[in-house]
This record gives sequence, structure tokens and C-alpha cells, in this order.
Amino acid sequence: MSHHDHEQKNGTHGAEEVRIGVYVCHCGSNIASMVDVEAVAKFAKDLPGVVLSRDYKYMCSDPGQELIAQDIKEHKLNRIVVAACSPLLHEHTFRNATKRAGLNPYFMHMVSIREHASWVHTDRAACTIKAKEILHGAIARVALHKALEKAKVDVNPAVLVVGGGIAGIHSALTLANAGKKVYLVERDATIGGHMARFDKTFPTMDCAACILTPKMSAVRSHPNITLWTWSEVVKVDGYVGNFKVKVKRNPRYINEDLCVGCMECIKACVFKEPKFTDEFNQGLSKRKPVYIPFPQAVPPVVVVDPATCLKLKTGKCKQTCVEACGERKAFDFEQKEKFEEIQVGTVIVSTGFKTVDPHKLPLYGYGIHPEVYTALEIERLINASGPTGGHLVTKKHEEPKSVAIIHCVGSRDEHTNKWCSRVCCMYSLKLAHMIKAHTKAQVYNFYIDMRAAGKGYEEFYNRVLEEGVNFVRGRVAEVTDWAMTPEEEGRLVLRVEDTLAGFVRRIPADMVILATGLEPQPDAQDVRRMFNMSCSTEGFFLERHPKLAPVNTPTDGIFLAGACQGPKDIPDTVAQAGAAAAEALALIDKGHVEIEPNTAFVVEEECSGCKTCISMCPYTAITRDEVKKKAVINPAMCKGCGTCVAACPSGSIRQNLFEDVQVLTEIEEVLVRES
Amino acid sequence: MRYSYFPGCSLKGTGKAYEESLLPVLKALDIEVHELEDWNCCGATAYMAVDESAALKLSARNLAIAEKAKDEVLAPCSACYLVLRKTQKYIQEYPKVGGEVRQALQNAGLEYSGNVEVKHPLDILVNKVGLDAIKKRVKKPLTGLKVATYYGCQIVRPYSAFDNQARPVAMDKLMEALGATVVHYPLKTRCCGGSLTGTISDVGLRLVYILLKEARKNGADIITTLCPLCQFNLDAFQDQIKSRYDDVTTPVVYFTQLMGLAFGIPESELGLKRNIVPAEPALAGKV
Amino acid sequence: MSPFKQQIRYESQRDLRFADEIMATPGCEDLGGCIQCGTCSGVCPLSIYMDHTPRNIINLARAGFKDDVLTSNTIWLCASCYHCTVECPKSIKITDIMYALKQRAIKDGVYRRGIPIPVLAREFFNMVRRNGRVTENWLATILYLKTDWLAMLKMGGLGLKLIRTGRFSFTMDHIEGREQLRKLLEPSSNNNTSASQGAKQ
Amino acid sequence: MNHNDSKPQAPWEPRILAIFCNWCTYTAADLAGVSRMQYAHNVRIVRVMCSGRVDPQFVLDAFARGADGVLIGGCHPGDCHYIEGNYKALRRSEMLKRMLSDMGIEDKRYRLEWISAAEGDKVQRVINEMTADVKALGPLNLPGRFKDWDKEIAELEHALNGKGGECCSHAKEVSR
Repeated sequence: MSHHDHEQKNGTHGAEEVRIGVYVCHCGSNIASMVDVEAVAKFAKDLPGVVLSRDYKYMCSDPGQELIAQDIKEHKLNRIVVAACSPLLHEHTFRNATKRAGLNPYFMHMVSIREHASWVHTDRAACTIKAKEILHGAIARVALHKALEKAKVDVNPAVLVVGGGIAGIHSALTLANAGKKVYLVERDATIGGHMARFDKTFPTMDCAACILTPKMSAVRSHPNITLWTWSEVVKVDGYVGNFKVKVKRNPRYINEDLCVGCMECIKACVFKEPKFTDEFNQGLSKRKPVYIPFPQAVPPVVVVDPATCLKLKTGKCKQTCVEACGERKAFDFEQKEKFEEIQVGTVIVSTGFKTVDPHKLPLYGYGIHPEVYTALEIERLINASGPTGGHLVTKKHEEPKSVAIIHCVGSRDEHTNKWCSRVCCMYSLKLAHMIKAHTKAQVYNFYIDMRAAGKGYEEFYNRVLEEGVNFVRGRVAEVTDWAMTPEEEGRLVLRVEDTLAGFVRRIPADMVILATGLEPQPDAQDVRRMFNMSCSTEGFFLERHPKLAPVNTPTDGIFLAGACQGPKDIPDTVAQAGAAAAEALALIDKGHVEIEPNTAFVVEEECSGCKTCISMCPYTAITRDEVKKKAVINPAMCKGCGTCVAACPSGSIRQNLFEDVQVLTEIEEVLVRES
Repeated sequence: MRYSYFPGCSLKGTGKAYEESLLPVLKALDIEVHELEDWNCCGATAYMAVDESAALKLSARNLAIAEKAKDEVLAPCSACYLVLRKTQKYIQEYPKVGGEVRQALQNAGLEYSGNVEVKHPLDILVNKVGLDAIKKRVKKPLTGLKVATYYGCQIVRPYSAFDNQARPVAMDKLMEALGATVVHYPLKTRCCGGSLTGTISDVGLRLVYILLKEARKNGADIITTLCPLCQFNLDAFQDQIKSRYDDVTTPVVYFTQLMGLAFGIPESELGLKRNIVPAEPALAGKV
Repeated sequence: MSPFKQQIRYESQRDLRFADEIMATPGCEDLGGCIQCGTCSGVCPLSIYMDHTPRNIINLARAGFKDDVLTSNTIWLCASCYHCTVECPKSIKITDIMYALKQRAIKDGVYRRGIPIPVLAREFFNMVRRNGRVTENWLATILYLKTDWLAMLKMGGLGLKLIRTGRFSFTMDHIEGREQLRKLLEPSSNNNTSASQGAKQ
Repeated sequence: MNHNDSKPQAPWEPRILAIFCNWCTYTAADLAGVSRMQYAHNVRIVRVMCSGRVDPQFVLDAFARGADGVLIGGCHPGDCHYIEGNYKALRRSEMLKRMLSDMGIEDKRYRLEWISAAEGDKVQRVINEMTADVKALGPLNLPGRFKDWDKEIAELEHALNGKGGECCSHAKEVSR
């Protein structure tokens, strides 16, 4: 490899003779059908520096790669050009092949004549010319390439998990049990997410709390987990293996370490009766200014709501809560928001979902007819620890004679969300089953298509069918208080086509339940930007590949778990959370990651120390050596965008693989017209 | 404010009272209107049923004339309002349709470049003139008058943008501004059946019966509407309905007639005598 | 006639071009995307009188059962209130599809006898084509003359009421630019003639 | 100067240089390929990691080397893989546009587009539009009049971040 060292020293291709091998791929007929590959290969032969030029059926196949390796050895090639599919697909393949043959992998350059030529054109002659010109640019460029080495950086073994729903809880525990340090950040006052609000879980009907709360307290007590509730991630810097994260911890006006969760303060609060909307119970009950979301909340620590607390609002209050707290002295009304800076190597994003706002579907009369509920509200109503102690009653405290469950509310609907939310059919069946068990009511399910795909789901559907729940295949058109018959008087009336019967039905109900769909969190876009991820069109976070990399994101070291990636039920969420944890562990246990060498560097003798570049760098990778009065770039922090290179007035900053001379040469040669 | 007034066939025929009450009310609010020169039938629903492209060309003639007049078009009839707006939309959204229509207009020595706004009086009154201005103009508030506001179908759907499609409120607010009491009426936007009253009366009359019955059940003294066909259907067949089903007699008037009354314009000038079910009894004492 | 009517349909009864022909009409392109949820039938105030609900008409039209569709009373009961169109979760313009089917039924002259609506539509069409405007009571009169004398008598009382309240026009209204109108409607007159073909049947 | 008076005979095809960022637009171009979206064959795509890397020198050099149009593609504002490289590109682009029009190069010959990784169809649309526009304008043929230009470019270089001397020498160096 002596000639490499030699090269690196004198910068460009100067001394030793450039010997280029060119390989034009047929990709079966994908390229060959629209590009005359033989002609292209022949054309390349006569270009300066080219020693040999071949066309081959499948360059990416083992024999194809072997061919390159052989030629490097036999013909002393020191540059390789592959014209095939997109470099985003196979660049690493051919770099590795080059490397295996003992040549520095960055002497290989790859160009796409498939995605950018044969697949997008129909004029074979023009397409062949285009391929030649693209190749010409690559050949001219590769001559100027240098030997480069990938930098290795250690992976910080600590992991950040964002969002404390069942997905975040499961990944955090998996990682912590593997002995890794985990920071779990939750925006709410407690972890548990949506699952903590459910009463039972389909299809097994075991109680949500019984499965979830042990995991929640395990998080609380695990020595490897630092739990920050009432907190948000506000800034993320760095790169795979070395993320720098800033977490904002909102004041809860309680010292978490001193509060024992006795709730004496809540009893003692100057507000004798709870009078403020209880978010956890979906506004179906009231809470006091000092409260705990629900009895098994983790951490079991009260929180003070500054918007309603007299002390915090007016400063004037007897502060009976503080008296009640007494010796424990957990109250701290001076508390301000504070920021924590942490270093982690990987991140798992599990920020969850929100349910559709049913106000968007006016014909269902949510917010107009008091007896129209969302499924989540019913989860609370039917929950033993809920506002009615588990008794399903109307606002008039009567047991309903007839309950209607409407599927696909805000799903499969172009006016709201186009997608199927995947969980509504099953949780509607669950609710139907539970309402049957709790009341003597007639229960109706109005569905478009029944989707019970999952282990034990179809069986559960059959069970509910046999329990005598009414199933009407049809999307309810309207929920009105317009009565036509005596039995309809004073009740809600659903108008729907029974599409299997082929006629329209009017069905009176005392309670109507809207099976609202799942959609992305309102701030998903901000989170996406903060972690440098992408979203699919509907706004859920986009996995790198649906089949090959389902929990990865375009940014290395950042993984996805749960419904923030798309609607998911609990079993799928937990499975995905485990997968995300495993991906993180794989990185951590390998111990290091390799960083592409396409970073920027300063040619000291040419730098005038003007500082233009420093403000350009989004990663603060550039500093100024005040002694030498020159710019200095930290290669570990540089991500290789090249913005500083373009900005440098003296042209003294260069970017590996994208030096001005390399890019300009490529530009000029692709512009030379071939015939 | 100045508008090209597009009456449509009904306001010159069975819906005369609408025109008779609309014009003085607009005048009272200093809204200037000029009847669109030699306007033609919008085509309504029947034309679409025979030949879509002809229907669009037909109503495009009105748009072309209006464009020359340079004023926004005021279309009080729901059908006209819908058809004109639909025509605009289709000319714009379907290049093929647009081409055909423009060609046809050219053959007829006309042109339309798409710069016409079609508005409904209710939109103008509630959103442009504003309820406060209207309140100021009220001389004889309709205190104690229980009104069911019936919008019908084509004014709220699908090309109208000035009110909530599922639960329109513009006319309710207007009636309250006049001092009247708006009763709960869940059938506000339920179709009256259009021409079915004449063609398939078993069906048509049933639809009308349901509308009247619900209004009465909710304690309405009077039903107010903004569509000549709705008014005709609800007003003209009440004796047949009485003989078929039961007595749901309720007078049906245009919202502009109630505005006129509240503004203190003499009854005689508001076409109230044209009602087949006389409105006077319901209004007696309240106005 | 036997009380047992065969309900089976054979593939040979499908017109495989039918759906495409309907979808070629502006506004009808989304026919194929229907998920058969029945919202249209649910909101329709007239679906309860239809022999096929609007949803089923979409289903049959898409499958190419042309005769079932064109001879149904559904398309003629549609009063164009557009409720289905605004509520359809797939944004299918069902009202426009109904129009397209009406046009086709008139064109092929296969619509149900005993339903005067096609006749009304045609008479309306012709009156407007001639005069540029309709005079409602004249239209009604012509309609009853062509369809149902009895109805005429039933409605007689109404006529008198209209006369009494001055809502009856004795003269037929028309526009000045009738020549212009003719020119406007001439060029693509193929459909118009087809309308009058429909009339002949 | 009006190039259209020297309208080319029949088969003149414009030559457009595209510089696409690796993460959004280049990926979108791949997507267009995978989705078999047909578009004009006149564009030659060069890849950089970020539109922020695009030195106005690249554009000027492309024109000087016979490009009839230059297209730059980057991520949508706010979506830059490198946080804000595309904003830098936008700033330079604005300056560059003014310069090009001073040089008498019609503004339709230079275009900056935000195209996300999901917008293969936009790649197709933009390339077709631009090809049509440039076709309509006719050949730019700078190399033909390169000498007259050299001076002017040098001056313009100067205006550009005061890059001046180095760039010209550098321009010569690369145009060996």
C-alpha cells in the first residue's frame, strides 16, 4: 500500500501513473435494454488513464465483484469506475470489493446509468449517449481521487428513550436489563401513556393495569434507568455514537425525592372540591390544582398545576397543602424549569400517537349531543378506577338500553385521515364485549370492513358475535336527535345503510361511542426535525426500509418504536420496542462506528483566518486557532456537508471526495458532448 | 355595494315573492343591484340529467354576460347559485370541459375568462353587511316569533363556502338579529325532494310532510327558507298533505320577507299575499 | 307470472366497458374507488324509496351490470341534494355519477316507463333550448299532458291557487338572444339529438 | 446579447447540468427511476452531499463549459439533512441569479428547486419543464464566446465573496 501513503502526502494524483478499470453493468436487461453497454464500454477504453473497460451482466454478483478484484491484481489498476445502479444502493458493495483486492476503497467511484438513465428514458440512442457522458465524468473525476481512511468513533453506551408509553417502557427495560444506562424522558407527569388509560386489552381481556403497572414500577426502581417525567427533549446535537442531548425539566413545584406520594396535600388543598378538568380521565371528572394523574402513577409524586394553583396564580393562599406535607417539605413553589445536558450513543423515539378529534366529523354530533363519546372516554367510564367507578351510565346516571359503537371515525376517510388505524376494529369489539358484561344493553357495532388480523383476533370476533352483539355492515351517516317514532323520542338516532341487507335502518341509542382513529402527534414535525428523521406522507415517522430496516431511521443511531411510526396495537408495539432496543444494543456492543471520510479539512498555508467558515458550520466543528490565526476543523464533529467549503473565500477548505477540482472536473466532462 | 342580479326563472314565476321582498330589503341596506342583461335559465338539475356539456355551456352564457358587467353576481335561487358555481369549478378543473365551453361561447360571440364571483344574498347580508348593520336597521323586531330556519340542500352543498355544511347557522343568526326566536330544527338541510312533488307525489309529498311535521313539533310558528323551490314545495301542497297524512299547516316564507317586516317595509310590498298558506295569522301580534 | 324470480347474474350480462364509459364523464372518475360503506345511502333522504340503494348502484355500475343500473328507479329518484357527494369518505361525486347514468338512460332510451322524470328533464331541456328560460307552470302542464292526465286533474286545484296568488304565468318567457343560444348549444349537438331519440321511444 | 438570432438547425438538444443533494433530491431522482417516470434525457446529474456545498463557481463553470441550463436540487426548507445547508444555498443562489442576469443569461436557464426524497414526480416535472424552457431559449453557447466571457467572469468572480484572483487561476487549472 506504499503508493497510497505516497499519494496522501502529495495531495492529488501527481506522481504515479493512473490506471483506471471501467465496469459497465447490464443489470440483466434493466440497463442493457435501453443502453448499448458494449458501445459504452468501448467508448471508455479510449479515455485518458483507462487501462481496461468491460461490460458485465451483473456487476454486483460475486463473480462481478471478483472480476474487479482480479483485474486490480492482474492489471495493477489503481482506480475503479463502476457504471451501474445508484451508488446509494451498491457503492459500499464495490468499495468493499476494491478494498478486498488491496486497493483503497475510495479509489472506486460509482455512477448510476439505471435509475438516472435506462429506467427513465425510451430513446435508446440518446440514453446510450447519456450513459457515455456520465461515465466520462466519472473517469475524469476518479483520476483525482485520494486514498482515504474511515474514522472510527466509540459508541457511548448510554441510550435516550423519548416517550414513556408502553413502547418506551419496554425498550428502556430491555436495555437496562442488558446493563446499559438509559435515560427515559416523558412529557407527561407519569409514564404509562395511552395504555394506562385502558381497562382491558384485547384479545385476551387481561387488565391493562395488571400488565402495565408492574413494568412502570420496574422502570422507577431500575438502577440503570434515569426517569425524567414532566420533561421534554429540546435539543439534539452530534452523531451516531455521540449524541449531545438537552432535556428541559418543567417545574412540578414538588421536590420529587422528598415526595412520598401520600397525597395528604391533595386532601388538604384549599379547594375542598375538585373543580378543574382532569386530563387523565378525558375531562370526565375533576381534579384539584395539586393532583396525581392516577393512583398507580409513576413516579408516585404529586404535581402542581400553575394555571389553577392559588399560590402560583395569586401568591395569596393559606397553603394548607404545605402544612399537610409538614416535615417532608416536598413543596417548592420557587421551582423553575431546569435543563439537563446528557451524552448518549443511541436514541429510541417512541413518542406515540394522538386520537382523531371527533369534532372534525360534525354529522356524528360530538360536542353537540352529550351522549356521544369517544372510545377513550368509555375506557375511563368502564374502568373501575374511573370517574364512575366502572359503572357505564349516561350523563343522566341511567344505564343505557342501547349502545352504538361506530367504527372508522377519522379513518379511511379523505376528509380526515385516509389510512386504516388498525386497532379500532379490535378495541371496538373489546368495548362491545365489556359493555355486554357491564350492562343489559343492546350493543351495536357499525363497521365498514371487520379487520381482525392478528393472533387470536378472529377467535375473539367470533366470541363477541356469539355473545349476541349486533353487527351492522355500514358506515353510520348521521347521529341526530330527530325522532320519527315513539321509541326514538328523547334518544339519539343513527341512520345507516345495512349494506348486507341493502336497505337503510334507523336505530335509536342511548349512548354512541366513536371509535376514533390514530394520527401523528401534533408536534411530530418538530420532533422529526430535532432528530433529523423523515415522515411519510400521513405524518408518521418514516422507517428506513419497511422490510429491511423497519425500526431504523435515515439517521444512524436513531430508532423508532411504537405508534409514532404508524398505528399499532400493544403486541406489535412491544415487539417493535424490543427490536429497537436490540438495534441499539448491536451498536453499543460493537463499541464503535465508522464515519464516512467525506469531511472537510483546512489547507493551513492558504487559510487567511477570516472566520467566514465558522459561522457557516451548523455543527460548530470549526474553531480558530488563535495562535496560528487559522481555522481548525474537528473531523469527529464535521458531518461533511461542505457548506464551509463553498463559503471559504480563499478556497483553503477542501472536502474529501468533493474537492472543487474533483467536482468541477466531473461537471466539465459530463458536459462534453459525445456522438 | 353593487351586484349583477341573477333572478333565475323561479323568481319571475312561482317565486315572485322572493324577488318582491329581496329587492326592497337590499335597497334598504343601500345595496345596488342591476338585473343581469338577457340572462338565461341556469339549467337547474334537469339539464344536467340530459346533457352535461350542454348544461355547462348554458350556464356559462350567464357567466360570460356577468363578466362583461364586471360586478359580482347575486343569485338568490339555490339551484342557480349551485349550478353557476359548479360551472365555474368544472370549467377551471377540467381542461377538456373548459375548452369545449370556451369554444361554444366563442361560436356564440361570447367569452369567459373566469373572473366572476357568484354570491348568495344570505352570504352578503350576514358576512358583508354584517348583523350589527342589520340590527340597526330593524324597526319592528319580530319578538316572540318562533321560526324554523330551513336551508334546504343546494345552498349549503357542495360548492358553497360561506357556512357550516352540516350545521349552517347564517340564517339562524340573521333571524335572531331580527328579534325572532329560532327553534331547534334538525332537518335544516334535508332535501325537500325538488320536482318530486310534481312527478312522484307519493314520495315528494312525504318528504315535505316530514319537514313540516318536525318544524311544528318543535313549536315553530313559521318556517323561513331561501330557495324558491323549497318555498313552493312546502307552501303549495299543504292541503294535499293534510288529506293524506295529518294537519301540519305551517306558513312558509322567504327570509327576506321577514327581514322586510322587521325593517318596517309595508306587508303589501313584500309579496306576502302570494303565500298559499297565509302567513298573516302566524305574524299577527308579533309584527 | 311465477312468483319465483331468478336472481342469478352471469358474466355474459356484464358490460365491461360500462364503468369506463361512465368514468369518462367529468366528475365521475372516482367511481372505481368506492369502498361500499353505504354513507351515501345513509344520508340520502330518498334511498328508502329506491329499488337499489345508491351504494349498490355504484357497485353494480362498477361491475358493469348496465341493465340493472339504467332501469333502476334510483337514478330518477335522486333529487341532486349532493348530501352523498359531500359525505362520501372517498370523495366520490355520487351526484355527478347519477347525472351521468340519467344521461345514459335517456341516450339509450331504456329508462323505466311510468316515471315521468325523464320526460320532465327532456321537456325542460327542449323548452330552455328553444326559449332560454322555463315557465314552470307551462312545463308542468306539458308534462302532465304527456304523462298523466289524472295527475293534471289532481293538481288542478293547485293551478287555480297559483293563479289566485299571481304565481301563474300565462305567457311563456323567453330571452332575446335565442339565436345566440342556438349557436352556443349547436356544435356538440350529438347528445342533444340523442335526447330527442330518447323521446321517440 | 440575443442568442435566439442564431437559432440552431433541427436536432439541437439542450444540455442541462443538475447538481443534486445526496439526501433529498438525488434520492428523489432514484425514486423517479425506480417508479419508471419518463423524463427528458437532457439532464446530467452530479451528486454533492448537500446543496450547501454548491459553489456558485460550479454553476458559472458549467455555463462556461457548454451547459445551456443549470438545475440545483436540495431538501425543502427545514428538512435539510445538515440542518440549514439549503438556506445557505438559497442565499448564494439569490446573489448568483442577479449576477447571471447581468451577464445576460436568461433566468430560466438557472433554477433552484426543493425536492424531497419522496417527490420523484417533482424531479420528472422540473426536468421536463426546464428542458422545454431552455429549448425555447435556444443554445447558450458560452464556450463559443468563451474569450469575451473570460474577462467578464473574472470581474464577476471578484464580486463573488471577493474570491477574485484565486478562482480564475483555479478555473484555468481545472480547465487544463
